Amino acid sequence: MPKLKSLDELRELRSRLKHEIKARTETATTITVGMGTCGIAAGAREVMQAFLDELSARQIDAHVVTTGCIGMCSKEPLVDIQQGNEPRITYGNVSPAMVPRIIEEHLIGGKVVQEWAVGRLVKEA
Amino acid sequence: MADLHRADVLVSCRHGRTPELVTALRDEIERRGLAEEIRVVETGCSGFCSVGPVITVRPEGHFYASVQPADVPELVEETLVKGRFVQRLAYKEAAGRKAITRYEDLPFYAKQMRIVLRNCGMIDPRSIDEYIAVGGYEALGKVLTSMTPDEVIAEIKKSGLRGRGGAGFHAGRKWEATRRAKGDIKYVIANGDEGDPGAFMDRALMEGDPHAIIEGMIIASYAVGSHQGYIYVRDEYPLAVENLTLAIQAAREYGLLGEDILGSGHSFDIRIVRGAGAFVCGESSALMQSLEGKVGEPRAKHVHATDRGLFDRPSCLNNVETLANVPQIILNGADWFASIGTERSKGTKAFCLVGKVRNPGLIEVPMGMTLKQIVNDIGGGPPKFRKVKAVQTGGPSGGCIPASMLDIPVDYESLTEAGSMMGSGGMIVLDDRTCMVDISRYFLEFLKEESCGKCAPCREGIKRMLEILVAMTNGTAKAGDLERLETLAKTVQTASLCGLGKSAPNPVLSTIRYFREEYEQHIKDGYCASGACRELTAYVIVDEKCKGCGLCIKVCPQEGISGEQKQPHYIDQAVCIKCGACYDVCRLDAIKIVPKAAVSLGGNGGNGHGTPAATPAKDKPGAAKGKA
Amino acid sequence: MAKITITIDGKPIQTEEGQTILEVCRKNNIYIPTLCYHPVLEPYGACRLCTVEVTRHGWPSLHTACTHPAWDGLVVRTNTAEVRAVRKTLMELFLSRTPNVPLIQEMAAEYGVTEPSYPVEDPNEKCILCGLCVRVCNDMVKAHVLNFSSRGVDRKVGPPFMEKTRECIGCGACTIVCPTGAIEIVLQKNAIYAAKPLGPTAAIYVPSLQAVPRVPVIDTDSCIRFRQRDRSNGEIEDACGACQMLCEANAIDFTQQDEILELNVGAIVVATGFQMWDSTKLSQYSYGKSPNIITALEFERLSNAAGPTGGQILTADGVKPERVAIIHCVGSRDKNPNAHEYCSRICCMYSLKQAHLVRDKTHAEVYEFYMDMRAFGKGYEEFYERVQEEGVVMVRGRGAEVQVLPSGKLRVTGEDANLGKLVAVDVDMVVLSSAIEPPADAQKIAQLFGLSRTPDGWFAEAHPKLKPVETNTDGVFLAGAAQGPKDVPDTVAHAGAAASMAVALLNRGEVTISPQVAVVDEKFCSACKTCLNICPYAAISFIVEDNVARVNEALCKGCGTCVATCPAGAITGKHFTDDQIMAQIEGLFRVPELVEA
Amino acid sequence: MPGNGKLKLGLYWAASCGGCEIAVVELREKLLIVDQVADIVFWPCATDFKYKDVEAYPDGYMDVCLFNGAIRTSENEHLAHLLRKKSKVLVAFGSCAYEGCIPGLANLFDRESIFRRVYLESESADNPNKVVPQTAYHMPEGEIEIPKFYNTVKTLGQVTDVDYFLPGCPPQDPQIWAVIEAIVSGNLPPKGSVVGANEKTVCDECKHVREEKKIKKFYRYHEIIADSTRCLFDQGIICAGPATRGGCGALCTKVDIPCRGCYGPPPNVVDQGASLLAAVASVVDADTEEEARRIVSEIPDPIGTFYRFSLPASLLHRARR
Amino acid sequence: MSNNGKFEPRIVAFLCNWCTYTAADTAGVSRMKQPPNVDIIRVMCTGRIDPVFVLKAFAEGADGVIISGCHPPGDCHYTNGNYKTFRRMPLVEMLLQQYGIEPGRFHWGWISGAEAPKWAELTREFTEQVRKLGPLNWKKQFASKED
Repeated sequence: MPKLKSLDELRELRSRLKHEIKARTETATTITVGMGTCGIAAGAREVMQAFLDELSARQIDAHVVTTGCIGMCSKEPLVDIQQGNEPRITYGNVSPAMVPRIIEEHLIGGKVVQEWAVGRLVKEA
Repeated sequence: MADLHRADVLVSCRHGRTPELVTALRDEIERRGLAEEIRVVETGCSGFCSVGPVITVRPEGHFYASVQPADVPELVEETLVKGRFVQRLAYKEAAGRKAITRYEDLPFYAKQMRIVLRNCGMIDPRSIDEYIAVGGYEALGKVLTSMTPDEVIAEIKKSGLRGRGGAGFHAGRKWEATRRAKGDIKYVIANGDEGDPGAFMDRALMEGDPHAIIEGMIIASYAVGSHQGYIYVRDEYPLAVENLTLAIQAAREYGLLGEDILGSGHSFDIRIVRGAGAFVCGESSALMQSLEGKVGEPRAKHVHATDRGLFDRPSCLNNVETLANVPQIILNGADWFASIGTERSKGTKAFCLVGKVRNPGLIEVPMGMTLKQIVNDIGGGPPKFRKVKAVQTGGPSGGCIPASMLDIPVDYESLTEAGSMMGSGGMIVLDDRTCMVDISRYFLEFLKEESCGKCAPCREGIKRMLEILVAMTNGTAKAGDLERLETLAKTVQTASLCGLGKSAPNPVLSTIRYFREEYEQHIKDGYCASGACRELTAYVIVDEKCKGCGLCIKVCPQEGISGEQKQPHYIDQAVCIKCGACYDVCRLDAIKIVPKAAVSLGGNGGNGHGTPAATPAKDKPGAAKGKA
Repeated sequence: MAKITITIDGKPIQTEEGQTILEVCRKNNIYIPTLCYHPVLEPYGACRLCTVEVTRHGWPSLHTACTHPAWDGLVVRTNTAEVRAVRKTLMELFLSRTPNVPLIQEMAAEYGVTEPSYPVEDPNEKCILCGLCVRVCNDMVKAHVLNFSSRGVDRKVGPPFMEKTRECIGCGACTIVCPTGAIEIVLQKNAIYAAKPLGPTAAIYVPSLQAVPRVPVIDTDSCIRFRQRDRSNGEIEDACGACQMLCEANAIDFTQQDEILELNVGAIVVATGFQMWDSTKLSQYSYGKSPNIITALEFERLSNAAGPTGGQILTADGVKPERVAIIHCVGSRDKNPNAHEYCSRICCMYSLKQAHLVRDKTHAEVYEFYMDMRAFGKGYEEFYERVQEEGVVMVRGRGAEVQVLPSGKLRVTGEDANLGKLVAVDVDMVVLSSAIEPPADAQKIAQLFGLSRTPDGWFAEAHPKLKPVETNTDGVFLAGAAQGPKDVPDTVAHAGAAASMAVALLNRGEVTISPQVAVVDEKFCSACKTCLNICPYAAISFIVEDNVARVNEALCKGCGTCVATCPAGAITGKHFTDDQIMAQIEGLFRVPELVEA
Repeated sequence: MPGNGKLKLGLYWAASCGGCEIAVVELREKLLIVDQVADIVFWPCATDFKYKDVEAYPDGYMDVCLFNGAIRTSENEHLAHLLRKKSKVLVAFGSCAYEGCIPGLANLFDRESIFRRVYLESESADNPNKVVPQTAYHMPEGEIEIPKFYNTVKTLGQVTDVDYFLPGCPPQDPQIWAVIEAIVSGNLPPKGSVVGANEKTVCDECKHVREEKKIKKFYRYHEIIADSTRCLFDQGIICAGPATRGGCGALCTKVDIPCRGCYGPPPNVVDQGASLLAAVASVVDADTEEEARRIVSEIPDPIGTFYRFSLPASLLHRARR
Repeated sequence: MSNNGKFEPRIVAFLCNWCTYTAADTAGVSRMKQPPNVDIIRVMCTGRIDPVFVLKAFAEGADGVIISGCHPPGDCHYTNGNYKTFRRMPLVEMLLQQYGIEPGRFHWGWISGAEAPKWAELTREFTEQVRKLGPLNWKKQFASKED
């Protein structure tokens, strides 16, 4: 690791490093992947992996969390996206291919991909 | 680390079985092929000793307590794979029986304000990257690039930061004195000796967040104009030495230590020096003697270390906790720091809350919080059936504050007024089973061993005080011993050369001040109400109260208790070793502590009609029989 | 040095900066008790006895005076109740630690502490761990032998691992500074005091009260600075130096060397005095076999007020003798080859004086064994009478033998001529009035100044009656006992004469040289240079211009050696010429035949 | 023949080696001058004069008689007396006449031991009948007489009074010539004095540089190679120069040979041997008697070394008989 | 020179003024017993004694010669006059021996001013010694014309 010559180099390093411990830092968006046994069977793991790769490629800080089976087995694999205190949007039958678009439009664009959304959960006050 | 981990499992406790737990976790994750996504991080101690080893899963925030290696498969399966919380491993608040799942909701941490211990339990102490990731060395960068040394000193003075070692000397004023002292070679010294029995916050800090101390030292060196620093670590802290060494090497590699730090032209390097197990070396001038390779003996006090300290050169010595505060003050500004704490004691203080309290552990609270809040809200109050008798702060140099005064705020002035002192931060909760005379004897025993022996009042005085106290605890004390003890303590306090000698009498004087009658009881009646002084104590069973439930028989290590079911039981005095196990376990208050003299050997001692002085009633919520 | 004012016990004192409170008090003789302080050693602050109340900017607090600097404006009170209380407790602690040390008992009594108030662990413990010995051994003597070991209550003083070490040079500095006498010096060969029991007690001492000049001298054999410098061949340069530190006139200069002065003088007065005859040479007096058999000179040292016993006459085990015997003519008036035949002249009178001293100081019985009482001087006889009246038993007979009895008593046997039978008496002390003899190096001195010696070894005066102070060599005079035994009055007279003769010689202006000088007849001298290095006075020198040798008449003493040496007969003496001597020889044999009987 | 105004010169050769006769001849052409001023009236070695001629001369007939050679036999003594009578000026010519010279060393022995050594014990002697010379012997032809062989060799001065002494073995021709000139011119120093030699010693004429004499060891001439610039005596070789009258021009030391003392003692010295001995011994570098004795004992034959030319003239004349 | 038939040797003694001459003087003053055979010639120092005096003495008819002065190495009044003596006299002894004079006739040594008895003793002893050797009478050898 070459010596840091200035404060800017330190700050540049910090921004890179911050990314790596993002799991422990506060972020606004949380992506929850249903990982019940049925979810896994339906390919939730691949979807999560796609999400992870996409997020790291685009240097986006977002938590990827797994959860148990919510019950809509038909729509597995299910992925919820919660941004700040926006309503929690759940996408159904998510496949790795769909991940880029979801991230593109929803996470970055801030617009829900209506055709794939299967549910909306508004947080009580 | 190229790829991105989805979740981090923080094992943040130095419990004995932690290494075993970490390997089990890593193996299981490996086996489940989750190594890419899940990372196991060994962090420093997070302070929650009573329920160690503890695990926190990020980002979910799940908090598991007392995790055994055997629980690992279930944990990995449920939480890491399926994302479900394992109820079994949740922390259960004793009183409310309600499991608390998230780290943030734990009452233990709720009331705390963790500035110095901020990273402890959060980051991997051996990785400089993680320290930088959470904002490490930003303060140093700010200081080196945008502040002059005088500005740094002014900031520290404005913050009101005072020495965390115990004396509470204003850090800013010390830095200023060192800066103004003549001499081109100056030293910055971090005191990590922490000799007090029962104190381990410096250890947790050095093991958990070494870089915070290093950053603090570099800022101090820039402020006072020093190019060489020493960290004096207690010999009994090998892991602290290891983590500090790794941190220093990493800092050097990153150009944050050594020549021309961050291109600022300021150069500073740090060497670690291990102590040799002498408590006296915690005192600044003795520490410097030890650094110079000499016998740890304090020097004359009128020579200020800031003028002529180590190797007779200006030296700025601060406790490691004081230095760890510096980066935060620089980052968040003096006003932020000054807003915390009381009018004259600013910022927070780390305490080792130990003794008779439900949740002992390492805590950091803002100055001014009352003892009661600390003991009850954070510590969870005394264990069942027990009542807080007093709180001992400041270790062997501190004193005891009786239960009646627990409302006093924790800051330098009020503790000193109460006859104790802030000290390094030891806070021992004592209950009715603790004998104040015995506590004083314990501390003096320690101090007699640790006195450097140089000056007569401390060497000879402590030994003689101890003799009197031992006489009190074994019933050979004579009338007037208490007054002799007091005058002797007064002389040791005034005439001794260094802090050790001057503060050694505090435990004795403060216990006499608040618990004089206990001393008189020991001398006149030869009776130790708490039963701690075994030579004075006898345990007898009160026939009327004893329902013959047999609980005491089970716990007696000597099998000295006999009696039929439902019949009043009987303690054989010849065999009884006065351990008090029966007394603790008996729900019916049927066992009484009586002066040994009142019990003739053999027989039940006249069915327990002890001498007056009511035995302390146990704080029992009714006689409900609880299942074991 | 900047001036400061410090008020001690209400009295404002003006003094220099850079001193400690204790130093200022000591200078103004304000009493502050100390145990671990010594003026030449770095203050250590171990005993805390010198605690005083110091008020600065209105804040009174207790500090140790020995370490605390005297700053300007300080208000010091040395005897407040609180200070006394601290000292009282400290003395209780010390007394309980070392109950049987007189100094501690004394100081404790000052504060009303008479009994140890805590259980005594070791009644004969003497060490109070004040560290004076450690500091003197390390900082001053630089032998680095003593130091503290272990910590806290187990702290003790001693050499490394408490074992004997060769590093200890036996200087005894630790025994001197130790306040409680916890360190004794076990006299071994390298201990300096072993060699000089009656010698000076310190390395720097005033030789005697009558010394001229009366200034202290340093005995480099026992002075630590020189011993350490030699022992470490220069490595340890500046050990000790305590005397230099304390000398206010800083008159001590360690670099002074013994110098050999070469003086061209006009006159020399040889006053080399005498030495005591070695009393072991006559075994019957068993000198050396008991410490209580001493010579008169040793008795003089004993009774000298500046002596080791301060003038008290004590036997070796420190008690006054009950019976003392004085034996005259030990080694004098004795044909034994180991002794001297002549009378040492001065012993009778000093023996009487010593008898009087013994009677006067110890009221002991005194037995004086003498052959003849030679009280020849003015008032001497009267003194002899007075001494007899004081009850000194006069035994007219030389003490024949002194035996050391198993009990340590000394049995003196001798013949009492008046009673006509042998007598013996057991005494506690025997004083031998030993003979005096020329000093050991008399022969070297004689050769140096061309002096000859009379049969008894004293230097020969030119003429016993007419020239008692002159010698055969012009310009060399004799003064005092060098010429023969003399007592003080005679010596003073004799020395006065010598001095005046010397001065007379110096003031004479020109000196008449002896006529007997040699002269070179330059007609016959052919520069063979045989004579050049013959002359002991280098009176003959070779004149290169004239190519002849020439005699310097002022230097020539007229011995004639060159006359006999010159092969060409070119050098003749003005007297004792060859012709004169040849004529004498011829004259001897021209005497007509002895007249037939 | 007399009466022609020329000096009448007589020379006689007593007990000597004859070197002095040759020395006269050394005058070479100056002999002619001599011949002009003087007539030889008696020179048995070179001319045929007989004793009876001399006895016939009137007393004081000869102006000068150069008598060389010591008195060994009665004949020598007889001639000495005769020539004394017959000559106005009798000159002891050469070391033998003046102080005894080499023949004088015989004084270490007496007649009897000499004859025994020469005629009986000598390795080459063939004298079965042990015949030694007798002063008188009966021959049929008549009585033969030979001069009596004295026990002690005497100098001329010891048998008769001598007017002048001309030292040297042999005297050097310039010195001889100087004497003759003096005689011819008549200005002679007072009777009895030594002529043809200097007042100072040989050292005065010697070129060797003299420094300090401190001798640790004596060397005989052949034992070391002497430094030719420094004085031989300084180097431990015994040189009689300092105790010998100068005048010979330091001939011997010029070729690094130590002087033997043939010109006799300097004016103030009575006994040349003793004076040389005193000088030699005094400069021995020894501070104890033993050391001194060890150094001086290396000198063999003290008389031969110190009295080589002057034994008969020495105080003791001869070794004890 | 014989009185009542016994041979009385004539002995010449050369004494140094400071030591042996003083001793001889003291011996005389103390009336010590000494033979009359010794005639004393005083010189300032034995260093002054020229070997020629010894030869002269014998030549004039002495039967024995004594030389005595201060003890070397340091008694000499002139520091090292006696050194020259002990350098010369061994050579004189060798010379006299060659001359045929018995060593017994020539004695040289040291007697300090304090040793008067030693001088008296020397005179008695030496006189007897020379008496045993008989007369030297050096001149007798040249008495007869003939030889």
